[in-house]
This record gives sequence, structure tokens and C-alpha cells, in this order.
Amino acid sequence: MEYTVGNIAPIFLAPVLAFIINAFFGRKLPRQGDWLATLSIFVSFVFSARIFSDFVFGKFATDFFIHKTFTWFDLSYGTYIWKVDMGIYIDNMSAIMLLMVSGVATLIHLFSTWYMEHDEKHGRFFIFLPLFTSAMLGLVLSDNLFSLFIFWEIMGFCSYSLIGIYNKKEKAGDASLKAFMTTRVGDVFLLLGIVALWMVIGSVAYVDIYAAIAEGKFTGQAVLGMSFATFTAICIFLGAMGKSAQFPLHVWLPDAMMGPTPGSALIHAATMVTAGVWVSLRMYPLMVLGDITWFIAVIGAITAFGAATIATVQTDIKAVLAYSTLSQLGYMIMGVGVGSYNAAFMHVITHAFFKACLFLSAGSIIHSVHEQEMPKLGGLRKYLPYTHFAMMACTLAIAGIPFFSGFVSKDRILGDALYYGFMAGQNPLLAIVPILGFAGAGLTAFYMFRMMFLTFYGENRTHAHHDDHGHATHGLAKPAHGHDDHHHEIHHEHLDLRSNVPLLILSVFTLGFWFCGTVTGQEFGKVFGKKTEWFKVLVEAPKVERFVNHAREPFGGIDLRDKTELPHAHYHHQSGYAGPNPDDHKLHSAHTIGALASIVIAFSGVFLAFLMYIQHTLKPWATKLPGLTTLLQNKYYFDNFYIDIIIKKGLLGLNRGLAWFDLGVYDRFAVDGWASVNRVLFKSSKWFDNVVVDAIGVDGTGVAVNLFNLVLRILQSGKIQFYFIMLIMVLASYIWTVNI
Amino acid sequence: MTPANFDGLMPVVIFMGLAVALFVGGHFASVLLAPKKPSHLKSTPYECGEQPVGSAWSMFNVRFYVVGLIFIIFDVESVLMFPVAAIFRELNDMGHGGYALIVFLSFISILIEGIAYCWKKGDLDWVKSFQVSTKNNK
Amino acid sequence: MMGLASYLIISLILFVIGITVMIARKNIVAILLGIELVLNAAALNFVAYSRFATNNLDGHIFSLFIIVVAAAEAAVGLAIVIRFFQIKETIHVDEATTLRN
Amino acid sequence: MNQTVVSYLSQYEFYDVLLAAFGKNEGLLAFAIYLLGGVIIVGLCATIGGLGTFAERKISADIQQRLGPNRVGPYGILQFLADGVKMMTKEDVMPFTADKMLFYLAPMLALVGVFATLAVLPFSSGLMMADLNVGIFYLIAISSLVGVSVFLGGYASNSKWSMLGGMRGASQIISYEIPVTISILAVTLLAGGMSFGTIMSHQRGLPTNWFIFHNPFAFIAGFVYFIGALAETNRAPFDLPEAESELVSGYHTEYTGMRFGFFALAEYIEVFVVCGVGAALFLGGSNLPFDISFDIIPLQLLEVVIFMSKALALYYVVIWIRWTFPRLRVDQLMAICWKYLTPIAIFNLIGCAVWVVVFNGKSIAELIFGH
Amino acid sequence: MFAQFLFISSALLTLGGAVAVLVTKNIMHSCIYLLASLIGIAGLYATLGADFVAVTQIMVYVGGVVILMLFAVMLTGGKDFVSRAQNLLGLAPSMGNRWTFSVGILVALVFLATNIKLILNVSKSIPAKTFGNEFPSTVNQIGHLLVKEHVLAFELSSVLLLGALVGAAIIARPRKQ
Repeated sequence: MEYTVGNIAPIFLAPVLAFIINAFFGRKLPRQGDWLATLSIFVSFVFSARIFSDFVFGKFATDFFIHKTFTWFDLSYGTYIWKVDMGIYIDNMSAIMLLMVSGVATLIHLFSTWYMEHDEKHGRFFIFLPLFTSAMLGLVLSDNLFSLFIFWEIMGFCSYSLIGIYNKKEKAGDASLKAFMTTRVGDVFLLLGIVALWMVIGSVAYVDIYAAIAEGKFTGQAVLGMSFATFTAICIFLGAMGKSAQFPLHVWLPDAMMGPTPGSALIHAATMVTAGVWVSLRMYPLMVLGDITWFIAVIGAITAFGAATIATVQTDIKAVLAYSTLSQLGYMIMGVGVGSYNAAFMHVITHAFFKACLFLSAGSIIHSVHEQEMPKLGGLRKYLPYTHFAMMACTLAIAGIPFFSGFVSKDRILGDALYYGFMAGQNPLLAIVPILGFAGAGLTAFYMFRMMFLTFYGENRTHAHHDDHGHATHGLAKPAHGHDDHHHEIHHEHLDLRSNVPLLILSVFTLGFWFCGTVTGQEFGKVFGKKTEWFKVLVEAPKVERFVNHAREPFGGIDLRDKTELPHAHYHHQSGYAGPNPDDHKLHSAHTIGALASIVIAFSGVFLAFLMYIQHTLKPWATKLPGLTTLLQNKYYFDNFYIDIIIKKGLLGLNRGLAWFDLGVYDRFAVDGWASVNRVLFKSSKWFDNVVVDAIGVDGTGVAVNLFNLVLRILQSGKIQFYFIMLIMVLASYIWTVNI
Repeated sequence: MTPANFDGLMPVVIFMGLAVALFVGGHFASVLLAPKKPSHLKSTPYECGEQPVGSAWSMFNVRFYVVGLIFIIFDVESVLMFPVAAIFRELNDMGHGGYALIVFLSFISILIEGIAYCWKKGDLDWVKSFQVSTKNNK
Repeated sequence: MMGLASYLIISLILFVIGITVMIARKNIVAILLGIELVLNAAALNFVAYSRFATNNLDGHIFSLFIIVVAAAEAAVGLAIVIRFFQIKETIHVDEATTLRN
Repeated sequence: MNQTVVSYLSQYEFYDVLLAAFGKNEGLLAFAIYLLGGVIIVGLCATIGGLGTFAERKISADIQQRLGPNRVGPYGILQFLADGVKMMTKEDVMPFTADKMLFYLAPMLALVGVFATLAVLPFSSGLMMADLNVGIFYLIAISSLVGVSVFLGGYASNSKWSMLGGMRGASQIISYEIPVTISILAVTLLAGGMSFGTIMSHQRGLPTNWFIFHNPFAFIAGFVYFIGALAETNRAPFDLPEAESELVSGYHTEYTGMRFGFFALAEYIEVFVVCGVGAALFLGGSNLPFDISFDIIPLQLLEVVIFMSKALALYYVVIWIRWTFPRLRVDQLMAICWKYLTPIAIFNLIGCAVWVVVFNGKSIAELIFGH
Repeated sequence: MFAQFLFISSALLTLGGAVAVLVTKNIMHSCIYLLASLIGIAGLYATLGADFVAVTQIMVYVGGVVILMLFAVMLTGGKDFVSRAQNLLGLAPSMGNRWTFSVGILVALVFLATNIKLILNVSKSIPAKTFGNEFPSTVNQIGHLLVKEHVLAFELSSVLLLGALVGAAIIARPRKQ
């Protein structure tokens, strides 16, 4: 097979072209160029499908990959190698991911042409959507962390634009800013990690990093008291946490639902958020070397469980889906952490299909009913039969019901987590990982079915509440559509290429056997025999040794290994488990136990929801545990913590309590001269009395926050001259220490 | 193109020096020849015989800055165009005339965009000036 | 006497004076003056290296573009200063506190 | 730096004699020659500037059917000397509110900016002081000191008239620098170099080789240059900075005595310089007709005469225009610069570039009459 | 001989102007001293044989930047502003006081020491070239570099300037009240 740049690049370039044309001439095109965007993604899909079929259907050996590079810039001198190569790297994982991204994106574009049809932001939406998709495809095609970072930032920008697309709404603007700022925290760390790797290895290509790991280049380096591998791994994982919305940095994702629903489907469900998982998977050997997999697993578990609990009390249909996305992302990250490399990646794929479908279904509901508060929905089954069908399939999948894709992937992650937590001889405290994982799985089944029951079953409540609340009460994105006088009438759904065929196509891929070839994902009950276990066969953690002295192809050249020379597929079964010292017997039993347990848990979750929302024999939580509900409804007060405590209270408190310090000592210290150390000492006793004692007496946490802020405040004074002094000082100290 | 001598720069410096010398000499002559009878009224700024009110250092229009701004951008662009213009004929003789023309024209076209923008936005109209009174000098 | 080191020293002194101006002054226009000095010091270094260390004129090109960028920077920077003055009626750099907190 | 007066003279025998007299020190000899030449040129130009004031008054008198100055010397021709003496003996008054340093500095900057341009002015092919490789570019650059001096003069006086005149003057000078520069850019493009030597060598022979007749674009460019140069030197009809009916006397309202004299001197010399540059760039400069190539010193002097006559003819046109056309309004001034001259200049530049590529750099005459 | 004279006088003009920028209290005078310093740098370029860069320096700075700065000073009153911000040391004048100067000079000394170390290393490592009293023309070479190797930077600088023009015009344009 001859792979030239010419038949790979269109995957990335076609949407870029669509973006450029739409950005400059979109207004002049018919339908504001939405067909162009859709077509461009379809072109990507066709080219991706070709690669996928080559990689999956046995043309290549399982460890085959394409790697084409060119030198972008080279700062090497002497024995130091500092260069950045740009290039394309496609292995099995990339091939699968490319197909998934382009396929899902095609369907979402198709759906959007219907959904956004009468929206005022139609044109702008179709400017950013192809750019976004191209950035994601480019990220998957990247062969190095640097170009990954570029595409990462382009996606950040696009997501900012798409969240805030209704820029007249203050909430949308706030949400977009929040998403931008929160992910930026992670991005800074990611960049730090990339630069650190670059400084030590001299290159940021994946293959070079793998080779460096195999050659032991990381040993003996230490940064900030930790080994270099740990440092870079943590930095990169923090970046992944920002993008994949993991626990402390998760606050942006639920707010990101301000954008149009198909945009949410593409960005915040199917593709962008998986970029963090993607980089974690790519850098898995580094994570292992840095010994931070336990940290990854814990973060993932906390996110998976915490988000699930919040989702149980949300009433907005998109909020439920948002938190379920968070929760599922937690599972993926947890999968990476517990060494379930294969299943984590499979969950990325399966989740993309069913979550995209869920969001599109939600979009379909919102578009039809103009309502997204679940208490005001209900009984929509007979109006929206196709949507109901698709959404039910996806709900079954995400809830982990056997025979559906979610079961396959999640169950494998949970099985590996079980092994990791209880049987692998790890720290006993890590047992919290599988416990939280299973609890989250049960909650997932519960809240998803709660959503289904409230939306599609029971009596129709859409008319009852209409007069009190207009359809714009909640400020979330709804298409400006139709006339006010009949917007409460629900039209019966017809089969339509753009509105519900995408849903049905996506729902087909909620079936489990596409991904595992077995109905349950376990060793029993195979449908197509061993050879179709393609997922397990193709995806495995990178084996770093084979990248030592790896020869790369020139960028413009043709793959020299033509058809005849290519080794034919020699599939060999592998467990997909990349964690610590797999003990096959225990692993197997963990998987069996996990499968059974998750089936039981999932069904009990469904049953609970059934009792609460169909039979009404159980009262919902909200009435029973008001305190807990309030806590959950306020999302564990995370937003409040960030906004009220850190931002408002901290700074205002500092302004009040330490005003003199800020204006006096700091100003003098930083800008006006280090003149009055004496005076500081003199004043410090007063400061101690007034601030420390009072504050500890009155409000301990406030002081803690204040002290934390004090440091930040000195560094973040906004005084440009102080920044400049710092710059000079750091530069000078660097030059003195590095001894150039 | 022959290697030239630094001494060729001498006239530039000499002429500047002559200017300074003339200035100083003229001043010196003036000091020697001119009468000196200073008085306060004589050294009042001229305002047609009225008492000057306030300092003159406060009246201006932000238009002046905009003109300066457009000027400096064009100035810098023409600076960059000079070496290219100087070798344009040479390139043409070497057979790269079309390439040079494309480079040159694309550069100028962006320059034209700049002036078209300013024209459209009314920055080139003096009268349209909105007379922003800059309150200052408290 | 007219060696590389003397140019480097001159440029360094210029740079240091520019830094001092940037730090010591509170007037935004004065800070811009300091920036101009710093940029010129850098450009001088480029040309000096171009003569003494390399055989091509890339250093000249570099300093040309430094001059270009400095002009653009001055244009935009001074526009910001003027706008700032129209809003705040001062050009004291410590008054630029809107983005604080 | 192709040709200087020193390198020109060094081909003659008396140069070696001089060199021996200076103890074989070429640098010192060069300095002496340059200094001598500089003094001569400055004296010449100062005289021309002074005579300019006289000519202005005399010509205006002719145009207005008056007599003009006629007391000092024959036809009043020594009037300018009398003016100079008067200025030197006038009391030097400075407003007490003025910024003293800048008040002193402003006329000096004007003088420096104008005199420095004289260094590259091509009086003849051999006797020009220095033929810098960046000649014309240097000339544009250094003459922008005049703009600074106008602004400073207006600012330092701390008088409202001066301030307004200074601001107007500075913005007018910098504005009109753009069409002038772009027109010169067109000439640079046609000549393939920035040095005056290169530019002149392309205009040898008959007047059909002059750049103003090179192609239609260059023809227009010549006029754009001339109009822009009028404005750059604050000449009527662009004399708004010193519009006496509006601003008393503009930026030099507060200047008296010798300092006013310096401003006036700088202004008149600058007019001469722009006329000389116009002659050199567009009108063939000091080239003798028919491409005479004997290289003897009298011919050089003849070249000087030719150059001077072209420059002074332009000078006459400048004065003529002043007393013929009414003054523009300030908005018309800016509109003419930015809305007419600059786009036309850019159009000319593009036209010249295309012409060079299409017709391979040949002039219209070459195309018609062949070679 | 003349080259040395040019070098010394340019260096003195440069450094003297820079020092004057530093010590003078009047912003308008600072601008004029900056002008002197920049002309001095143009002289230094000339001694390095960089005639085109030298003239560019004069053209852009003297003709453009300094005039723009003078305009800006005029438009902002040219007065010595005093911060209204509360400050234990009283009000810091806009042209600085002894505290700001002491900090600035301290930082500058740190930087100076650091860079002298660097320069000592550098000047050892670069072989000394000797030059005669001559330099070739740079205009044509710069032209060729601009249209060949650096053509992208050449075109992009045009875009940069367009951006600066549009941006600054938007910022500075007088608003209709």
C-alpha cells in the first residue's frame, strides 16, 4: 500500500479548506456553506475509512505504523540536539480514532444542518465546526507533542467560540470564558511538560520519547525533588486533566453546554474531551515510568463517581448528559490509570458513539419541544419514536447493559480496576478506585434511566407548565425557531435524513459486538470467533523498545515498504492490560467477577429508577435527603468555591484585611524599593494581632485562603514593572546557575 | 559596488558640523551685536496683544496622532520597499522579473489595503474630526 | 578598538539604561522610551555580529525587522497610551488597575 | 559610495602634489578637501537662500506690478545682506514661558537637517561631495529632522499660535513625505539604485532619457514629487504652518533675531535642495547634453552650471506658484495628500514596476525610436 | 582615523543621549535625548558598514517614531502625573523618584553583571576579524535577501504593519460622544 502525504493530508486539509471558505465567503454561499462543511468532513471520512480498512482488515502487521516527518526547525549545536520535527504518525489507534472522529463528525454536521437551519448563528457555527474537527483530526495525526499542542490550542479556541456562540447572552459568554480559562490551567502544565521533555530529549516526537524511555535517558534527571519522568508525566497529565475535565478542573464542562446542542455533541462529548485521554494513552509509557498511574486512577475514579452523583439530581436534560460525559471521562482516565489501556481506548470510541447520539437526541427533543427541563417533559415516546429508539439504545449502552457497547468497554475497565485495587498487591487504599468505579456504574444506570423515564415515559407535562414559563426561561441554548404561538405543539416525528437518520446510524454502533466480536465482552459467548477480536488485537500499549533507532520516512516520500514486502497480519491475542505485573489467572477472575457485578449493579440501578419514576413507589432522593440533594445540585459547591472563596472572598478579604500590606509593603518592595524592611518588621506584630489572630479566631479557612492569595497576589500584582523585574531576575539567575 | 572608504561618509559629518558651527557662530555674533534690554512684557507670548491665558501646551486634536500613525506605517513600508526597488531592474535582467513583480505587488497591495481602510473609516478626512477635547492639565 | 567587544559593551550599556528607564519611570511614554532603547541595543548587537562573526547580512535583515516591529509597537503602544489618557486622564502606569482583582 | 570629490580629484596630478603637502595622509587631505568643499557649498547655498528671499520679493513685485526692493545695491540685490545684518543685530527675545532648551535646539535641528542633505546633492558627476549608495534614501531620511524642528519650534515657544503652527507643520511635513517617498521609490525602481550616480547615469544624453519622460507613470510621478516637495517645504499654496492670516507666523511666531534667521535660511535652502533633487531625479540633473564624455574640470563646472540652472528654474516655478495660487484649507491639504497624491503615487509605482517588467526597462523614446 | 572619530562620537552621542533619557525629568526632553541616542546608533551602524540600516534607523526613528512620541506627549499633556494610588511613601511622580530609581539601578546592575560575564565568554569564543577602512555596499545584498531568503518575513511584515495600522487607528480614533 502506498501511503503518500497526498492521501493522508486530505483528512486534515479538507475541513481546513471548508473553514477558510466558510470564514471568508460563507455568507455568500447558499445555506451559508453548511453543506460545504459537511461535505469536507465526509471527504475526511472517506480517506479515514481507507486507512482504517487497511489497518484493521489485515493488510498490515499489528504493529505496523506510518511515520512521515520533516524538520520544522533545528536548533542543534554540537552534541546538543534541539529540534522539532513535524509529521504524521498513524498506527492502529490513530486509524480507529480517525474513523471515529470523522464518522461521528460527519453525522453531527449532517444533523446540525437541520438543527441550526433557522438559527441566527448558523453561518458562524459552520465556520468553527469544521475548524474544530480538522484540529481534532490533526491532533490524532500528529507525530509529536508540539503539533499536538498546537491543535490542542486550536480546539480550545474553537470550543471557546462555540460555547459562546450566542454571544448576546451573558451566561454563554461567562461559560465560554470559564472553559477557556480552566483548560488554560491545564494547558500551561502541558506546555511545561513538553518544554521539559524537549530540553532533555531534544525532540518531542512520540517515537523519540519512547526511544528515550527505552534507552533510559530519563534516569538521573531530577526536577523539583522528583524524578524527571514523574515531573513531565505529571505536567502532561495535568494538561490532559484540563482538556478531559477531570476532577479539580472539571467545572468548565457542564457550563460548556451553553453552546448549540450539536456543538456540544461534537466537542464536549465525542471528540475534544477525549483529547486528554488520547494524550494520556500516547504518553502511557511515560506515565508508567513516572509512576503516577495510581494518581491517574484515583483522579479518574473520583471524577467518575462524583460526576455521577451530581447527575442524579440534575433536571436539565443537557446537564444530565454533561455530567454523564464527565463521569464517563472519569472511567476512561481510570482505565488509563489501572492499566486497562485497551479498554480505556475502546471506551473512548464507544462513548463517542453513544454520547454523540445522546446529545443529538437531546437536540432533537429540544428542537421539537423547546424545553429541556425534564420535569416539564414526559411522555414523548409517542411523539418522537425514532429519537426514543436511538436514545434508548444509547442509554442501554451507557448504563452498561449487556450486549451493548458501553458494557463491553466499561466492564473491562472495571474488571481491570478490580484487579488493580484488590488483587495486584497495590496499596490497599487504592481499593477506593474499583469501589468508586462500581458505585458510579450503578449511579450511571440510575440517572440515565431516570432521564429516559422522565423524558419519554409517564404523562406529557409539556402543556401544563407552558403558560408559566416561556421557552427561554433557562437561558440555555435553544434554536430560535418557529413562531411563538404554536411552539408548544409537538409535531410527530418523521423519518428524515438530516434530523433522525444520524441518530439511528449512531445508535447502530451502540451494539457491543462491533467492538469486541463477543456479545458480552468476556471470553464466553463469542459470536464471530477469535479472529474478529480486532480491538483487543490492534490496540496495545506502545512497546518502547522497538522505537530505538527507528528510521522515519521523509515527509513527501512514498512508503518504501510496498505491498509485497509488508508483513501480513499475524494476529495474536493479548490481554490489553498494560498495568503492573499482570497475573493472568487473577486478572481473568477479576474480569469475571467484575462482569457479573456490573450486570447486577446496572440492573439494580435501572430498577431503582423504574421504581422511582415509573411506579412512583419510591420517592425520589430529592424529598428524602434534602441536604444531600442541595449539595449535589450545587455541584459540591465547586463553582462557588472557585468563584466565591478563591476569587471573590479571597481577594476582597485580602483587600480589606491586608490592604495596607498590599499597598504599602508590596509597592515598596516591588517597585518603590526595598526600603522599609524595618517598617515591615514593626508592622508585622500589628499584622499578627489584627489578621492572624483575628482571622484564625473568626474564620480559619479564610486565613488559609488569604495566605495562599498573598503569594498569588504578590506575583499577580498587575504591575508590569514588577513583572519585568521578575523577568530580569529570573533570567539573571538562570544565566548564573546554568553557567553558559 | 566597489568597496568604499569610510572617508566617504566624511561630508555628511562635515556638513552637520558646519550647520552646528553656523548656528553657534550666528548666536555668538548675535550676542555680540544685538542689544539686550529684556523686559517682562517683551517676553510675553504673542497673543495679539492680549494677556495669554493658560499654557499653550494643552490644545490639540487626536487627529494629529492618527495622521502620524498612518505616516509611520507608510514610512516603514516604503523603507522596506527601497532595497527591493533598487534591485528590481537587476532581477528583471536576471529573468526573475515576474517573481519580483509578484513579491512587490503583493507587498504594495497590503499597503493599499491599509490606505483603503483608513479612507473608508474616515481617518483621512480632516474636517470630520470630532474635536475631542482632551481635558487635562489639572 | 572598534572590535566586537566594544559594540557589545555599548549595546549592553544601552540595554541596561533602557531597563532602568523601564523600571524607574512611572510614565507610560517614558517606559516606551526605555523599550525603544532596549530594542535598539538588541538591533545593534545583530549588526555587530553580522560584521564580526558571520559572513552574511542576515543580521542586517534582523535589525531591519526589529526596526519595523519597533515602529509598529510604538504606533500601537502610543495609541493605547492616548486612549488610556482619554479614559483615565493620567498616564501613570500604576493607575492601570482595571484588570486588577 | 561610488564617487566622491576626493576620488574624482585623485585622478589628476595635482592631487599627488597635495598629498605630499599633507604628509601622505590621505585622510587628512580628504578632510581638507571636504571641508573646503563644504564651506564653498554652504556659502553658495546660503547665498542662494538669501538671494531666494530677494528673488521672492522681486518676483512677487513683478507679478503684482510693484517695484519690490530696490534700494540696497543695484536693483536692491544686496537686500538679503542687509536683512542678514538686521537679524544679527536684533534683540533676541524668548518668551518667559518657553522651554528654553528646546527653544534653542529647534533652529539648530532645522539647520542640521537641511545642511546634511547638501552632502549628497549631485552638483556634477565629479564634484559632488559624496555619492552614497543610499544617497536619495539618506536625503529623505535626514531631511525629516526638519519636521522635528518645526514641531519643537512650535512646542518650545509655548504660544498658542506657535503650537498650532508647529502641530500643523509637523503633520503636514510627515504627511507629504509619503507621496514624495513613493515617487522617489518609482525613480529608484527605474534607475535600479539609490545613489545619485546611478540615477544620473541613466539619464545621460538627450532630454528624452530624463526620467520624467521615461514613461507616463514617471511623468506623473515627477509632478507628484514636485507638489509633495512644495508642501514638505511649507511653500505656498501649502504654507499653512505659517499662514500669516491665520496663525500670525506659525511655528516661528516667537522667534526673533538670529534664530528666526536660521529658520528662514533653513527653509530657503531646503527649497533649493528639493528643487535640486527634483532636477537630479527627473530632469537629468547635471548631465551634459549629447553625452559628452571629456573629463576635464571646466566641463565639470559646466555640469554644475547646468544643474544649477535646472534647479533654479524649478526654484522660480516655486516662487511663481506661491504668488499665483491661493492657500489651501487644512482639510483640503490633508485630502490632497492622502486621497489624491498618495494613491496616485502608489499607482505610479505599480505602473513603473509593471513597465520595467513588460518593456524590459526601456523608456518610451527607446521604444519609439529604437536603439 | 575618521572611522574611529565617527565611532567615538557616535558612541558618546548614543550613551550620552541614553543617560540623559534616564536622568531628565521632562518627558519632552527625554524624547529629544532619545532622538540623539538613536542618531548615535545610526552612526554606529555606519561604522559597522551597515549603511542601509543606518539610514533606515534615521528614517524610521527620527522621521517617524520620535515625531509620533512627541505627538503622544502633547496629546497626553506632557505633565508630570502623580499617581492617585495610596502609597506609604506618598505619591510617586510619574517620572520616578529615588526609590524607583534605586530599584531600577539595582536590577540593571544585576543584569549588567550577568551580561558582562556572557560577553567575556562570547568575545573569547569568536575569532577576531580584522577589517580595513572599507565596506561593501549592503543595499543590493539586502534587497536580494528580502526577495529570496526572507521573502516570507518581508510579506508578513507588511501584514504586521497593516495590523498595527488598523489596530492603532481603531484605538486612537476619536469616539463620537
